[in-house]
Amino acid sequence: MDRLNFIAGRLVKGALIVLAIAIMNFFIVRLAPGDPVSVLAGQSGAMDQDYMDELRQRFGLDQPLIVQLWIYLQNLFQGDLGTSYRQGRAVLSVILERLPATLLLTISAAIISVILGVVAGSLAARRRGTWWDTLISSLALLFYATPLFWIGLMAILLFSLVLGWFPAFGMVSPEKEYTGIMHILDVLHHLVLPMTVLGLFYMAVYARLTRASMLEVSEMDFVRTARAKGLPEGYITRRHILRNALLPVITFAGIQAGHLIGGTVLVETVFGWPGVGRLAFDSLLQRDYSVLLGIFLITSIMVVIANIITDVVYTFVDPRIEVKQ
Amino acid sequence: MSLVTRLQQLALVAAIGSMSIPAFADEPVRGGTLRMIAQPEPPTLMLGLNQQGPTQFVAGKIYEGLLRYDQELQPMPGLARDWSVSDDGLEYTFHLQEGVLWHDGEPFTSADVVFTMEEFLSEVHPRARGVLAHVEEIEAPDEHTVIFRLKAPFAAFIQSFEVSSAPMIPAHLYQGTDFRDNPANETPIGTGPFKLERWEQGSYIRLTRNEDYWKEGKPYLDGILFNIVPDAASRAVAFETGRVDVLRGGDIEYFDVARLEQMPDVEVTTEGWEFLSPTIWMQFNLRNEPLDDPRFRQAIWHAVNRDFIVDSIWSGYGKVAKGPVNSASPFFDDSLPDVEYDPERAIELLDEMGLEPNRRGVRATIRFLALPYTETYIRMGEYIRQQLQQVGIELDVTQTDVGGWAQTLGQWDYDMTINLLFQYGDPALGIQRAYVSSNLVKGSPSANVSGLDDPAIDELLTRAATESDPEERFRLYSEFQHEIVDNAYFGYLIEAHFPTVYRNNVRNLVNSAIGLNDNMAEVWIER
Amino acid sequence: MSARLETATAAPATGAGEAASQALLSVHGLSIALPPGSDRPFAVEQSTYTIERGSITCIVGESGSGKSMTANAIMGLLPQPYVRVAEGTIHFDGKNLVGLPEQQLRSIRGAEISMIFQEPMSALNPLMTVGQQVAEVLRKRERLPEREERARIARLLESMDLPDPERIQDSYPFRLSGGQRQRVMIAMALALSPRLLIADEPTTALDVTTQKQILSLIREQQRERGMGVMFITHDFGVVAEIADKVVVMEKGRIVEQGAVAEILNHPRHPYTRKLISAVPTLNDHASTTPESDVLLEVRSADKVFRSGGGWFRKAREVHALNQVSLTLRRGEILGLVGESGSGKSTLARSIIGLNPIDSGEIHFLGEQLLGGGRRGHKQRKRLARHIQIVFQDPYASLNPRRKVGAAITLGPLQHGVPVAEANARAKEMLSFVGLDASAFDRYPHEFSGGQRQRIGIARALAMRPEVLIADEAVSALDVSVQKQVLGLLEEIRQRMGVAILFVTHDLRVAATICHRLLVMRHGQIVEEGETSTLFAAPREDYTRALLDAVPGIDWQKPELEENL
Amino acid sequence: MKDLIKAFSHNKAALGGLLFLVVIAIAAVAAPLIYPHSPWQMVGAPFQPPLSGPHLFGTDMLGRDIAAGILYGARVSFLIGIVSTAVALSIGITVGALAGYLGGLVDDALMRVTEFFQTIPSLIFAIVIVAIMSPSILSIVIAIAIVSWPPVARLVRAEFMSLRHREFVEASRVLGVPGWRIMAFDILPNAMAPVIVTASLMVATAILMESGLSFLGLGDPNLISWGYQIGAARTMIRTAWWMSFFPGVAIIITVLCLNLVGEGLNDALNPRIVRRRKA
Repeated sequence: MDRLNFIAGRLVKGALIVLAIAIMNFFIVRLAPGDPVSVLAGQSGAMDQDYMDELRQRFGLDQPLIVQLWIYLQNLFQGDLGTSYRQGRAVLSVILERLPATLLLTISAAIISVILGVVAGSLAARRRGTWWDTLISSLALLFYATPLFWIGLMAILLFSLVLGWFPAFGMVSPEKEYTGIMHILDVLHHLVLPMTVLGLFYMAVYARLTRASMLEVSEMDFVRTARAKGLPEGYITRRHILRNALLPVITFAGIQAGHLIGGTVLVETVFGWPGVGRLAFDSLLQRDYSVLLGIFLITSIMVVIANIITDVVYTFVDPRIEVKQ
Repeated sequence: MSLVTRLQQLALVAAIGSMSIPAFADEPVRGGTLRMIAQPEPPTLMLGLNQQGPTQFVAGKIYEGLLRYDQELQPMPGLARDWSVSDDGLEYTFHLQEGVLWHDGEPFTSADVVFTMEEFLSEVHPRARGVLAHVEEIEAPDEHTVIFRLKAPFAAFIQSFEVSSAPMIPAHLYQGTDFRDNPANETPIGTGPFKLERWEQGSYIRLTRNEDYWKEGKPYLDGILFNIVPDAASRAVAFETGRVDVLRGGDIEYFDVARLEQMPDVEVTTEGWEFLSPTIWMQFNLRNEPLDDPRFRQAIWHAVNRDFIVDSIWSGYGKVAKGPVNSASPFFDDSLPDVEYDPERAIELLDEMGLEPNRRGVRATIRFLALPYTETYIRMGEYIRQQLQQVGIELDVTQTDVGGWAQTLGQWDYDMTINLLFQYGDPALGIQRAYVSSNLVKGSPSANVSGLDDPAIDELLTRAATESDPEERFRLYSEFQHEIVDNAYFGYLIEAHFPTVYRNNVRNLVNSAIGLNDNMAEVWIER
Repeated sequence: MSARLETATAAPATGAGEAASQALLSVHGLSIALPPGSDRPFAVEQSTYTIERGSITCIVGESGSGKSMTANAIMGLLPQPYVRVAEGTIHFDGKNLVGLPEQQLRSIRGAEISMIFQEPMSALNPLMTVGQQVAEVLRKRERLPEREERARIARLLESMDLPDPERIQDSYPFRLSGGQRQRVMIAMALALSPRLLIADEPTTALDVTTQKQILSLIREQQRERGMGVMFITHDFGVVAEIADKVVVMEKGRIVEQGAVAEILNHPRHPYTRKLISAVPTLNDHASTTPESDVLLEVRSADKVFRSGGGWFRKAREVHALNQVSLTLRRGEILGLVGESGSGKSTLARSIIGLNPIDSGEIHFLGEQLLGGGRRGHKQRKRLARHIQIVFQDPYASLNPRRKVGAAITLGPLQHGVPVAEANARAKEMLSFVGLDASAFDRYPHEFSGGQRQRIGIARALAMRPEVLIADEAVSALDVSVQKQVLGLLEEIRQRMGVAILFVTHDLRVAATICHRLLVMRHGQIVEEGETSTLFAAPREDYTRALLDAVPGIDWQKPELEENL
Repeated sequence: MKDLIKAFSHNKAALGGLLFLVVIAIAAVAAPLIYPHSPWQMVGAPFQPPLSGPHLFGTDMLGRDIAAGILYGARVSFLIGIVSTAVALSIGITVGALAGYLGGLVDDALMRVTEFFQTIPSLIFAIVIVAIMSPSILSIVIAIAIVSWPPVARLVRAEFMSLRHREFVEASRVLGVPGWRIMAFDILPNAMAPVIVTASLMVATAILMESGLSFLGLGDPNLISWGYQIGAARTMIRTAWWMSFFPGVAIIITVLCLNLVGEGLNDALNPRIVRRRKA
């Protein structure tokens, strides 16, 4: 019951944040110079003033901003994110077509980065001061300082161009017309590089965090208690230290969700991954407001959901949370 | 190595050699998928609603126009079997092909043409609207005949039926609907040799052969695959690794072309851009000081080494532009003076104007709106800035995205920019709009944004557009070109010769003035 | 030196229970080295002592005397590699624990030698249930079927006087009170019936009544199991309560050891004598009488704290003050005593304006204090001159980035005193509280805890207040320092005529200095009276329980001349 | 302070990082002396590989010196990193201080705003801001500051909340010191240690973010920067790997050094470790 209350509270809060984001994004994007009509005009060779006015009217751009906002919110509640000026299709379907690719990329990157990061970090903490620790800490420090896009380029150079192990771009090999299991393998083959590149940075983050957190926890009183009980060191690490040390990692994973999704803009651009991140950048260049608004909203919702999930996971890991709340 | 195997090898070599004898191989064969790159991803494939480059490229295989144009820009049959123009130049009669079916099986008739021109394009197609303004009425005496009556003679009219200028739209799907919200937009229905099979957003577009295509035995290809690869380096890789067969101009960096050309069995052509004939030019805002002074504009012109731009930035895929009309156009006047790269002359001109260098050596600062299309244009902007700095003109660069660029230009909020102008087959269609004072409207980047307001030029262009005698037209346009260049109203940089890189087993790739944008019914792959 | 210790070791232990026999644990010449750069090279130096079966040995000393270090050394829990045993032996059961492989040490820890710690709040893993944490110990020896294991844990918890062992077994530590957690700790420590229990200040963080219960639990278990217990404490009251044998440490060295009666009643070493003489007794009541005019009056104060709460949850309420009234007269020291959570600090903070009361009135010299609001704020600022406070923690009560002089002059400057005068006043106050004038330009971290507390007092006094609130002002100090500060407070009262509201949980301390006492419990004042009358004849059960719980209450401190 | 310097200088990695940063900073400041010409100037043949001629890191497609670009780019990176961090710190400290000190409704409101800004995917947000204001050094600084202040606010709030009830703060309140003075002189100086650590890491993050924006073509077009160099070289990765390689290494080294310095500061300022050293 407590947990249900907790989740309900988080959902309401999340919904409010999403609403606030919807409103703010609307205004921010509307403040941008260059309305979609002038972009269309720029690309279509020739266009007269009447025609442009007609288009503005059609898109509702002639209405006062507040009216546009109201209409936008109303539509939003009906699940209508508007129409893409550029593609002439419903924004929701434009985004939904791209969303699976982004989810595949981000979730897989998140999973490998958390798992490998925690494993590496706890290894470094347990073998503190050994060459394991030095190696892991140095690598983590290095990846932590490396720009995603650069390492992406270098990965393409090395693994695609020089070694030819992985494809340099895209999510599928359309010319092969694979189906079934071959299709899945093909996607995985394409996934390896972008996932690793996106995951590396966060892997470094989690490794550092886990290491620091474990060292901190290992100095806590209850660990001393566990030692005084004469429990084996490995057992203490697993049962007492690691579990407590994971609490900040979980919190951080929730916070990182937003960054991870932001990182897809760079990674998807470098690897030509057909996801939302690339769509966001393309839409921005094209001033396709409604798509951009939609992406903002959807990525924010993703972050909110990720935060709720981490909060809920937290309640399972930490029995105190419901009471403290 | 035994003698036998050596002999076998020799025989093999001989066999291969004989196979590549053109006469042997030029017999078209059916089958195969042509793999290309659509870049950037087209927003839609409904060509009637969108005529951006990638849309033309992909949808040009789905839709067709009444006419096609050869590389001398002469009309060829398209959906119109033949055509005639009345002597007074006011009546155009088109006879349509028979037995043409839309991709959904409905027959294509003159009613479709009338609907397309009268209702559809005149509402949604910005360029066609301008052309159709010359039309008095459209008539369809029978299912396969369409007659256009013009208000006044308009020589360029016959150049206006290319597929992107006037794609034929199925009346049975669009008549009486809201064109932009029509669900059929998602599944384009044309008469072309290829149908849309699958569009995986962000990944690829696959077209498949139209088995009911009206031209017997065509197309040769089973299908066309357009990969969507947003990154130029990756596009080069895709070609190198054999994932695509063809690269269009702009797909890759120009200096990469030479490298790819070195690969075996790869060829490069710059043909197929005759209809568009892009000219890259510096647009000045003539309203603003000091750009309102022709000496200043001439100084800019002299300060920029256009040979360097052609050679280094475009890797030779272009040539120095002499004036507003592209040298590929029959109206190009070769007698235009050559403006030399002469920084000293530029400095003289600036001195003459009384623009003295300040402590940092700057004589004047102007706002430069960089064109953000591709790396090449950005680099060109960087180069020009550097060149102008050496004569004391400082460029304050605004780098924005395409949207911001279009907006700023449309609002005349700039001093200088680089732009790309397509000729669209005839100066009256492609060039006129940017020069005439009647098009001095705010808000559209493709209008006359520079503020050029010269009655002489207005007069010349208007007369040339309605004149039907080609020689007289040439004379008028020639005068126009001289007038523009003499006043240095604009700075013409280069004519782009976009290279198409392809494997030489792809045959008959370019066979009209719109090159790769054409329907590719005749393209085949040698095996 | 070592010769004298040898003889001391030979002194027989007068254990209750089993007769003294051979040593269970014998520490010989143990030195523990600190890392370079520490304030001294050795945490423990050349210490030699034994712990016998069936008796409780108290290691007693002030903070920093190294008493916890030796416990950790025995357990093999020194924070290596920073701190290590430099020399000496620790024989347990004939085996030298120093240098024993970790594997073997581990099998001894928790099974043969167990340990409990000071902070019951942090000594249990917050993410595991009590049952799981006890089971860990049991499983060291044998893996029982689950049901049997649960039953055993329940029996164990029950024998520690924990209520409802089935429920507690499945609870997480944060659900338990401090005393309950300490019982769980003891249960874990005793689960495998160790022969030696090391208790490191196990009751310091607890209230007196809880402390008493835990002490008797340890005593009881020790008798029942015939264990040896090494009990580390700083409190001679506790020593008197529980010890059979005492080892006194000062700065890492053992200065004296022997049977409890011997040490407590006839201390020989000057350090021991100093410590014992500093222990306040329940009989040292303030003798002077205060004047009669009322300075401060609190009438029916109420305060409720709400915490948590949200859209889906009711806020929890704590009635911190419930109809509290008091009067404070000029020159009086009024003691406010009670256990943690009784509301005594809340009351003090309400008077000083740190948290306004919900209802009721506070009058200062006839003027009603307004509490919050704009006007209240202004009034507060004006009255700040008259009512000042001394805080508990000498380390937290001074801004580490502000020089001592600046800290003392801050208040007067704020109230318009000219700089020169404020400086003069600060220096005067420094000398009054017994600090050198050079302290003016130094930072707080250069001073010891007792000195800092003096600075805090100087800061308060620089305002020339009429009422001084001392909120647990001596609780964090070592006993010898405590005595000095108490003396200072009494001196202030006498020389300045300041009235002091003295908040404390320590009845001995309250007895030393207060004229009158208010006993608080659950936000209410349960009893009020002159200190001597109240101690002699408490009317309320709660007061009686509190008095009963004072450790070592039966111990009659020897009269020692104060030659230190 | 002396303790801090001493503690810091014990950390060799941090000291090395600091030295390197100083070297980079000096090189950046001295860039016009080392390369008197503009980094945009074509000084040689295009596509010269590193060490092949007078150009240490080779030239780019227009014959511009990569090394000159890196040195001038360092100025941009440092400028943006430091200024945007300063802006973010001032927003974050103000918000965090008010929320942490005042508590209650103010805290609630400010924390909702902070959470709100934390929820938005930061890079996308920054891209939008820069694009809207059109790329310039100002818009980039603003964008980076806007997306990076929330963690500072949270940190400062937490510090303020814990310090607000510290006895020395209450002592000042009891002495009648006004709230703003307490915040500025009692709490803030004691809350600065973790803020300084965070700040050094924020400079690193800001440099990374600037490079990301420039890479996407959203850098200030008048200034050469590392991200721009990589972005511009992206299409040439096959023909001229050095064009993107060296600027990338420059970013890594700088960010790495900043992180090392941050860690060194953290170790030096962290009471836990200080305590261990003293114990």
